[in-house]
Amino acid sequence: MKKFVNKPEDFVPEFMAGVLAANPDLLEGDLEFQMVKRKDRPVDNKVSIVQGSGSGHEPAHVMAVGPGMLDGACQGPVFAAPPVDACYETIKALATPAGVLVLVNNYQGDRMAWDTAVELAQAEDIKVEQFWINDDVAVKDSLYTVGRRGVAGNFFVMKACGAAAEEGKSLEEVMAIAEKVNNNVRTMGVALTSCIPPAKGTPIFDIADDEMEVGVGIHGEPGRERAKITNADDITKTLFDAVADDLPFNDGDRVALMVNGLGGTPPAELYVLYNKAAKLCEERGLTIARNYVGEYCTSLEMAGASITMLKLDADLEKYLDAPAETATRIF
Amino acid sequence: MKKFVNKPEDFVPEFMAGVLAANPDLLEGDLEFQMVKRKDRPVDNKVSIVQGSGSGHEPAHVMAVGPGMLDGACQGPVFAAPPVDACYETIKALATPAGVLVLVNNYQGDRMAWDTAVELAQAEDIKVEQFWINDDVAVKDSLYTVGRRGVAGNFFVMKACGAAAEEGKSLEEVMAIAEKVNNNVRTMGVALTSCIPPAKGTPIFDIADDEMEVGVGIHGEPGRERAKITNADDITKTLFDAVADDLPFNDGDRVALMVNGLGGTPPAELYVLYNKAAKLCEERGLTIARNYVGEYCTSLEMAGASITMLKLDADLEKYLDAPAETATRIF
Amino acid sequence: MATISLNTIEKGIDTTADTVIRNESYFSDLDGLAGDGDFGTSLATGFKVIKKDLPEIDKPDIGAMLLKLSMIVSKHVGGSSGPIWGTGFMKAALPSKGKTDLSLTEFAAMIGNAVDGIMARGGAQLGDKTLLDALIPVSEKLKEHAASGTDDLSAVLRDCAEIADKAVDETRKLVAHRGRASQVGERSADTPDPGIVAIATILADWCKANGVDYAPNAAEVQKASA
Amino acid sequence: MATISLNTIEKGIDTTADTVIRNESYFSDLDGLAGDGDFGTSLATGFKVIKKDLPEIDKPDIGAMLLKLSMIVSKHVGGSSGPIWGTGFMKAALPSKGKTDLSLTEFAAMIGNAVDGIMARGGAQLGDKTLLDALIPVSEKLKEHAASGTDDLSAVLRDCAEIADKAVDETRKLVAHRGRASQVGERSADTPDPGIVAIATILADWCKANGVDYAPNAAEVQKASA
Ligand SMILES: Nc1ncnc2c1ncn2[C@@H]1O[C@H](COP(=O)(O)OP(=O)(O)O)[C@@H](O)[C@H]1O
Ligand SMILES: Nc1ncnc2c1ncn2[C@@H]1O[C@H](COP(=O)(O)OP(=O)(O)O)[C@@H](O)[C@H]1O
Ligand SMILES: [Mg+2]
Ligand SMILES: [Mg+2]
Ligand SMILES: [Mg+2]
Ligand SMILES: [Mg+2]
Repeated sequence: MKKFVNKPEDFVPEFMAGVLAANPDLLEGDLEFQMVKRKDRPVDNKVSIVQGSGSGHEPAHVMAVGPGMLDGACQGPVFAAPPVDACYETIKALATPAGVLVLVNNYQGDRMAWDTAVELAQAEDIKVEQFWINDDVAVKDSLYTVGRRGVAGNFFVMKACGAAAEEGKSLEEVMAIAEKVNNNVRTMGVALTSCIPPAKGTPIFDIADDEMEVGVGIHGEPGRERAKITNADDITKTLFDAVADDLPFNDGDRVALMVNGLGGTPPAELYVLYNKAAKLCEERGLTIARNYVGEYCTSLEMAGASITMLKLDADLEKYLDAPAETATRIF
Repeated sequence: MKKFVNKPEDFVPEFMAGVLAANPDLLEGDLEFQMVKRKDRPVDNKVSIVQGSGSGHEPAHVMAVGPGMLDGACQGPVFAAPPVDACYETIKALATPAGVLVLVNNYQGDRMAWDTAVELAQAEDIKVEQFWINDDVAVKDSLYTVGRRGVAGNFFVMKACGAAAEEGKSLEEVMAIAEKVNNNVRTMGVALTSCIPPAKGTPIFDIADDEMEVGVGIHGEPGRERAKITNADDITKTLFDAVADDLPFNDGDRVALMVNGLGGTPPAELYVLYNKAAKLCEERGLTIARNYVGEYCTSLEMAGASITMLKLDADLEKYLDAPAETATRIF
Repeated sequence: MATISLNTIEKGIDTTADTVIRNESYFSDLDGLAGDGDFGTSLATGFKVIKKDLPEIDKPDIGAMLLKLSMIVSKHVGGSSGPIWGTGFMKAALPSKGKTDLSLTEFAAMIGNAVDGIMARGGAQLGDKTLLDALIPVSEKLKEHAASGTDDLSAVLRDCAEIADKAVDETRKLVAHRGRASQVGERSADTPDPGIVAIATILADWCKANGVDYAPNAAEVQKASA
Repeated sequence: MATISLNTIEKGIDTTADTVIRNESYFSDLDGLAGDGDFGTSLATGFKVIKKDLPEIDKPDIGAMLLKLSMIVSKHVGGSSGPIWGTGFMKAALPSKGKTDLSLTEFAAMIGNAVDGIMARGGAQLGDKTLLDALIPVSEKLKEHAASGTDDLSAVLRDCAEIADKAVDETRKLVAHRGRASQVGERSADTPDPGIVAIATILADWCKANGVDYAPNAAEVQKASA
């Protein structure tokens, strides 16, 4: 197994301990519940934004905690939903009179866990609501899911809600923003290789040397088709068209464009994809108001990428521009 | 080839076009010379910091251009030094009365190219000096090199010199800072897999499923030994001890600690390594004043990581803390 | 009229814990045939805590006891079973709040509420090859008996055990549509659903514990019941 | 006393361009034996520009002409050869600045300066199996002849061609320590160094162009010279 791992069962708590150790001023955590939170939150007059899902998608989710983003997050084992009690404790730890908004990626396991935790918390009079993110255009329904999957578009929901909450918006207002982003964001990904969950020790799917999985899910779920690998421009066009046609995005729209690496693809290749995607935007008369190239939602060490596009209005653009800070940083 | 590539010979210009397209406000470039520079530089009263080396190490080098970091950079083909004229044109484009400092990673090809370019520029009365970075403790001398290699420690030299130049320091002063950082920074890396240069189309070295190359160079050069893969903690200790013993770092020192991914290793694994490295710092009585976990100097899609440690003084700490901005960003 | 007391329910939970703990590896083996092989371990982890804590926890009424059990299950049971069983206990707790005795009608309503909650939680329907294929007919049968006004709780329990037992074989040929077993698609046909086996075994063991004579038919339930 | 004019040097450069362009693929093939196979192409790319531009460029003096050639080489030649040959021309340019004729002593000093520059640039020494194993003895021989006060430039050229030619076979068994060929270590033994072959071939071709009778010995130089 070509991975840096100690005991597979310690992989998640150890990487989380690393995240906490690397951000002592920003974060604190409770590793019993695989939970991380902003050290300076909750505060009474601000809606808390939380999230939690399987591990292996870093920087989503615990590494997206910070000012202007998430107030807290918890992780499950690799590719498995967090246990209900982790979700419940995370809600409780971030509970404020202004309320808690849980942003849930639309997978059955995550939904069940958060659903249960939200009800438990509500039974204790904690003000909490949840919102389901489903930006993946690849498949309408698939293994693991109930409707479309939530993938890298997740970042934009967190960013906008984080900024709105920071501005003092109410729980209902922040939920409305989550819904607006989710309605206007679309993603599709492609995998060139599989990945190896530490506890499994073997690839989660087989793929030939000249093949790619178009529309892959972030846990390796099958997508639209298994195809021969073509060149970077053709692949970009396939992903981009699937995304751009789905909403659809129209001539004159201002957009945010993301090229997200799935974990094993190096920076230079992502910029080759961005170079083509930017041209495709121009061809459709779309103005890129803001762009994102890097790793936002990975699938362990899978080689591959996804393209996400968000249709903007003045409000959303303002929220994307707002300052934010997370465990992931350069300097 | 599990890569996003069009024609292999277009790989470098296309990714650079992507970097420019993604940073229209920050950067401008001249792709004839595979060169990128800050849009707002040079200015008369500031020393320009430039760098250039082979491609495949992104974000080094062109993606490290920005306020508080490099003023300009040029790239060669994948893993090959930039041509002399690219180096020369980069110096010329950033020339200022305050001078240009070229930070050269210590490889024979890079040294020869920059050496020649610097002499050509000096012959035209451009004020320019160069400094050779050699932080890799793995081998004293190796294939491709003349003395120790320059690897991820490069980041700290750029950061400190960038901040010092921004502060208005003279060319001589900035060079002294480069030297101080270089004297106090050490790195060692490990590779779990090889990587595939697009033009070559095959791995640059063979490595068995249960093997790792300890002390690998960023072009896949052999290191200290070919060993069986052990667990993350043991690997971290091997790298860390090699780094910490070399200077040596002493009880009570304040340090900057970097865990750098080589391209194919996902974020979670880097934090597993950081978690252990932070403990090893504590055991040695080293205080981590600032930390860095992510991709700073890659080797295409190689799975692997390196550990870099810089011994700090008040001056260097101030320079690391100073604001900076590059093509690589999160938001 | 016959009522079901807090104490009876507490004893039923204790019996359930024995059943689950005893079958830890067998239930996981069954899950391994088409799923990810964690069902037995996940459930047993939670019920070991229940077995230990049950005597000590505050039991002012049935609802309070079940809510506490719901918290234990949610906290300690992983996979789909955590939310599913946790929800079952939580939804059972609501209508039994403040009560220490339940009429059969009230008991049937409590089970019905748990079943509705599980359906809402996981989106599964009758025929999706989940434990609901046992629980839904059991719940219907309870309502039927309650409507009939019967006092023969032993007969009611026997009927329920029989219905759940039948579900094991009736659903064997189906393809799973929920949970990890759904990922292997057709490969899940011809294997029994471990959730259904668990419900049938629990009911068979309740019969035994209450002196009700019932011999299970499904091979897996025979093997799993004490 | 015999002098070497700007015009002679210009013709020598032109002959060199012909040699390099004609051997584009052969020199690359030789580099491919132990190196990365780009030597012929890299060098030819630069000398094609020189061949084309040489008649037109300003030639106020030898130094100015060589500096211009240095710029062309630096701009158009990749790999190690760019800095090495570019440096050679640049360092040759400095002592010949402002001069249109060179005495043999001045010519030898010019070549010596170029050789020193190449050594400083790439860090290679005699015996590292690079073109310096031809250039260093050639440079020494030139100084020797200059010291002797000879007027027989034909004999001097013949001597130089012979020394470079010998270097091909004398270094064949060595292991390369510089450039890409050094990466294959022992594998580079038993292959000729393409840089040495190039220098020897250029000198053999200069003999021919200047009517000096010299028949090369090394197989590769025989093959490469016109
Ligand atoms: N959505 C669902 N609704 C109701 N029961 C379900 C659902 N999904 C799975 N189950 C039941 O849970 C059992 C498996 O539990 P477990 O192994 O803990 O879950 P997982 O499938 O996540 O590994 C199945 O045998 C089935 O009876
Ligand atoms: N450091 C050096 N100093 C002098 N000559 C060198 C050096 N390195 C290589 N050479 C010469 O250059 C030739 C190879 O040139 P080229 O193929 O362009 O370079 P590279 O080795 O970078 O591919 C070698 O045959 C050798 O004669
Ligand atoms: Mg299971
Ligand atoms: Mg499971
Ligand atoms: Mg070569
Ligand atoms: Mg070369």
